[in-house]
Amino acid sequence: MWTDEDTVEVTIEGDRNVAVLQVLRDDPKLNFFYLADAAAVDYGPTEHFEVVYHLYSDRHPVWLRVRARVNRADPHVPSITGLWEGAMFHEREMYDMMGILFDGNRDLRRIYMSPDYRSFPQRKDFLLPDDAADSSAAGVRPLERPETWDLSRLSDELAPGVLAHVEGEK
Amino acid sequence: MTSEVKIPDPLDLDRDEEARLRRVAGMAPERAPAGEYAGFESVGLPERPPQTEREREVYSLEEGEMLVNMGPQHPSTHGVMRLVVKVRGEVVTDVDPVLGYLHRGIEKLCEEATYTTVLTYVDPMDYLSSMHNEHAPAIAFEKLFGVTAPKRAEYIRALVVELNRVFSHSLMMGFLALDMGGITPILYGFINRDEIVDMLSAISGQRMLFNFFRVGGVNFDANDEFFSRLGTWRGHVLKNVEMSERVITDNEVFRSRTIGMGTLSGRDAIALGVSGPNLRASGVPFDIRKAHPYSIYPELEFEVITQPGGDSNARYLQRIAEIKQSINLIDQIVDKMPHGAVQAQVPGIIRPKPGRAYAAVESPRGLYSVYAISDGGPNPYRFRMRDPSFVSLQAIPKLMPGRLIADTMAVMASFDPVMGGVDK
Amino acid sequence: MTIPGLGILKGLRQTARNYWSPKVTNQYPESRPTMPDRWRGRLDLIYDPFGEHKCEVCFQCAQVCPVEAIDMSGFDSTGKRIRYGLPEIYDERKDPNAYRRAGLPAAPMRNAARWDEEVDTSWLHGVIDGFGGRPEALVAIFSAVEERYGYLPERALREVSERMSIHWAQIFGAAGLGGFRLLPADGHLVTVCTCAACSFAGGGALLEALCADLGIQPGETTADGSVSLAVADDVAAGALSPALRIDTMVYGPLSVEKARHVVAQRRKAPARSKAAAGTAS
Amino acid sequence: MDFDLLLGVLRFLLATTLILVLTIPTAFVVIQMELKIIAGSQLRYGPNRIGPWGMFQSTIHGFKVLAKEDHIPDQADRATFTLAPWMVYMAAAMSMLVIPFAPGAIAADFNIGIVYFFAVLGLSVVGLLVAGWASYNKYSLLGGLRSAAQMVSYEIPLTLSVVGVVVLAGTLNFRELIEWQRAHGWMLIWQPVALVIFYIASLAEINRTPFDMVEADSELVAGPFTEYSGMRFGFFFFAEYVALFIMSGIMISLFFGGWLAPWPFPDQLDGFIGTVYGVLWFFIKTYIFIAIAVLLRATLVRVRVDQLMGMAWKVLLPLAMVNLIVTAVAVLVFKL
Repeated sequence: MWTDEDTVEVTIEGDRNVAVLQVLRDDPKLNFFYLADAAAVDYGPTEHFEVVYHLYSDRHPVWLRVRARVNRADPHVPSITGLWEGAMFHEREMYDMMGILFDGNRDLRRIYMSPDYRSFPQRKDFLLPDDAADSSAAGVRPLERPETWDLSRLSDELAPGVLAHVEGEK
Repeated sequence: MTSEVKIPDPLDLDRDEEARLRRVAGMAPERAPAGEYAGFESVGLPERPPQTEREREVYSLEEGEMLVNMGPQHPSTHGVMRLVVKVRGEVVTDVDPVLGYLHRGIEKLCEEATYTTVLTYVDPMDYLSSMHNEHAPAIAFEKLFGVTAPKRAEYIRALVVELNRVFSHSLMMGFLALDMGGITPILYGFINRDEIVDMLSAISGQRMLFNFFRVGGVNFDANDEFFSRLGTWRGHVLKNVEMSERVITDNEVFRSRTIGMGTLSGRDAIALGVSGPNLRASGVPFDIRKAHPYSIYPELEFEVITQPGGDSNARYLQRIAEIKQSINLIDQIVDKMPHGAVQAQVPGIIRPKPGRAYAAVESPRGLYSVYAISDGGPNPYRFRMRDPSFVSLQAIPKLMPGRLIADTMAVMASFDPVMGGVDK
Repeated sequence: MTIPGLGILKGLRQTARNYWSPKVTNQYPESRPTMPDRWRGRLDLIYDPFGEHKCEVCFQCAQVCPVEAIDMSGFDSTGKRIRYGLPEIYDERKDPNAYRRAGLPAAPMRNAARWDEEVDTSWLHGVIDGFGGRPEALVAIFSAVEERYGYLPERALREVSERMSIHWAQIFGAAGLGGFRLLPADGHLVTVCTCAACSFAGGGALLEALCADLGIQPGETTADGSVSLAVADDVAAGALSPALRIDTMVYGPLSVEKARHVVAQRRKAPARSKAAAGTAS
Repeated sequence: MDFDLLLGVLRFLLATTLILVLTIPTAFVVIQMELKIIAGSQLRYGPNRIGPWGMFQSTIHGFKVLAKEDHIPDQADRATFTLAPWMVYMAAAMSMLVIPFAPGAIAADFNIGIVYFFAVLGLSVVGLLVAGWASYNKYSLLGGLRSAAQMVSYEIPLTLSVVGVVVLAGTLNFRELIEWQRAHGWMLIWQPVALVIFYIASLAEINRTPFDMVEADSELVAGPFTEYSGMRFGFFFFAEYVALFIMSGIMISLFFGGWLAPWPFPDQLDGFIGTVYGVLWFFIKTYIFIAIAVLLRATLVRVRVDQLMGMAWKVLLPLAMVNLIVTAVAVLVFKL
């Protein structure tokens, strides 16, 4: 629980987010009926992820920020498209950018990157082939070097849990 | 039974096509490239991930249906938007928006830029309302850094933001008519826009990507050239808006094409996350300037306007009402503008204390909010932008089934998405 | 569909009235728009009264530019070249010829032509004037020089470019492409093409095979002086990759065995020695 | 040897070549008018660089289209692909034969002029269908079918409204129709409903703005003309504008008294001056209606396909029927 002049913040565990948001939305006293924003934050290559929901209620003059922790090894979070249909695009973007899997989301596929893109760009430890420019092979056009094609081969521990999902063997 | 239709991967098509042509021409089969491209074949292409439920639902065709691509390079004026429309004859049965054609990874870029440079990166996001794009990060960074902009700076900010809203809405009226075949209102919209853009370039120096806001204030003070242009513009703007209204608002053909088109009830709108004029057109009085006042809006008197209809026509009328409301707001702002400094004392590179800030702003397309996290360094640790048209695009697949193809354009234009913001 | 009533007529009245109202467009070339004085759209680098750029290459603008749109290079106060941008473009051209011209140590030329060969310029001027100094006669002039010296000496080419006032690079290009010998090789000159197309199509293998076969490296001559090997980036063979040129005859596309056979066969034929008259067979 | 038959054929040939030559400049003038009027109503100048006040802009358009390479898609059916534009253009040109420019100056004074006109107008529907089918492109086929459906469903109210006029005037010949109007006053007074129906149906017949679903950019790229380029597309392009000229011409001959001058001026003069006088008034009235059609294009939004069809069958057709019955009854009762 933390507050400043216009935001109240609550931190909860990842798998309880549907329950908490359900209460926040339906309880007439709280009445946080509008989901303003759902964002994902990566706290570092060894740290955890966080899915941050911002809610608005006409009864309380503050934004409510609900931070749900997600551990990095298997980034699974229940999807809240049940509560708000509008969260679908938010969750697709979080999956596409950070590689967080939302269980129960009917349409979890990439929204910005191409469907067969193998890695997750907004992670803190994302290695873009071009970044290999400062590696020994600088100068040679990195994108045409075939070994940079499959980014997972570059650093296998990049996204173990997720790539398994992508290759289909759950 | 729905047959599983495998969409041929374009890359395979080219390769087989070339092999066929070589066989037909009796030439030698394609030689394995030597030298640095040797490994190209061995890596092969990663195959597509398995289809999700929704994907299977959209891409499996019953008989009599076909997939039409309202492709990325589309004659309508919304930028690079691709709609895969499942059509049975003339009637649309399902729509699947495909995004990402204008994705520049602005959020990732901002993580390596200093706080001042971030304000230049966000301009091209929603290129029809650049002032709003800069307003939200400016407020968020001021919260993080703990500086407050002087009074006059806040007034100038509100002034340019409302001017930006006026020209964005007058453009929307033009786009809506253009998508349905009317070619005149778009030019009246651009007449109005060009005057305002000249005025904004008088104050900020740029015509479209203004780069005018700074953390803790504004870049320049409002000079008298800006006020003289504002005066002449204020003189005939209402006449201009009425002129373009007279051409299409009561036009029976226009009304028959928009009334009852894409009707979105208030409850669905909230569930889908639609915000701004599109939400208020469905009767929900939710305006961030009133619901969560920022900058100087508490000191201005204005009511939240809503329209009962919830269809394309209501969204169009809502835009007109908001133009008039913004003009009224501009009058109040100009009357109450105090004198004084325009920029607070802020070091060149600001290093805010570690913390989080959330700032929401009422942009012409809806709730545009920024969630910034700072870790004490010169660059923001995480810079998240919520674009209103990105979220309100989810309403299109809900509204379109059952309508005709010609209406997809009308409903799309009434939501007025700007792809720069959607694809970030 | 409602009967078209008042709305359409109101719209028509408005557009008709607009037809006669004053227009908005300003005719660009004739009437230029007046830009506000704070207009940042004009990039003009200011000159100081001595005509020099005021820019001292301090890279401030390049560093601050958010989209890295500015690259530049220049000299600092000690005369050293400094740059903000890609080395290939903005660094001193590390071109061996440039270094050789500046007298700096540079990598030896792959097939060095002989510099100091003296050339009888009076005979050369006679030949050039004989052809009236017309550029079309360039090939004839080259073949005359080649007959006299067995190859085209650098000094001769410079004299020709001086006399006919054709730029030196064009002369050198014409000579190279025309299939003339640019280096004093005695015996048959075998040139293997190493352009991108040829190397792509297996030119490298061809070169190794010939080197192994003749027992020499490019730029040398075999012990009995009958064949000398050279490498050129372009043997004017067009698309016949991989290509090979012996004296003036171009062969391609060649597999390794065919190349060996051709070289062996040409080797038997009499070489065009230095003093041999007559054009190539 | 039957001499006057030979003379008649010769006169017919002369008339057709004259008309064919006349259609090109009319197309240029109508295109120029459209460019200028739409520009004016959008508060801009429109073309003013080529020629004084940009007068040669449309002529240059014509020659530019002539210079473009007209490519035939390889799977297209070559014969019909080349035939289609010719058919559409001939429909427009041939129907010009019957237009009563002035008392002496009617190219072919058939006594069944009106029937001939609508018969030939139907030909352009066939042309569009053939164009849509021949260009082996899914969208142009759709466009072709849609335009055929639209034109067929609007031809019926068009002809029905004219039948009302013919019943009243008692003649199918344009010249006699105009004589009738000289005697009894313009048909506009007698048949206002037929005029409204005729105007709406004629706009739909030539795919002008409220009804230009044929090349609605948002869905079908350019309707049946997608695959055409160069002079073939030029034919379609000119045919549309010549058709606009013809429709206005026919409308004023049917309803606004062809070459008759309005009230203050003398109706008709005879001799050569009379012909010039008639032609002058004919062109003034025609170009007024062309200007109105162009203004409509500047103002109105496109009508949707189902509204388009609904209006034809549910509104215009019954209205035309009623009008016809009323006229018939009136003729019987008052023995006009």
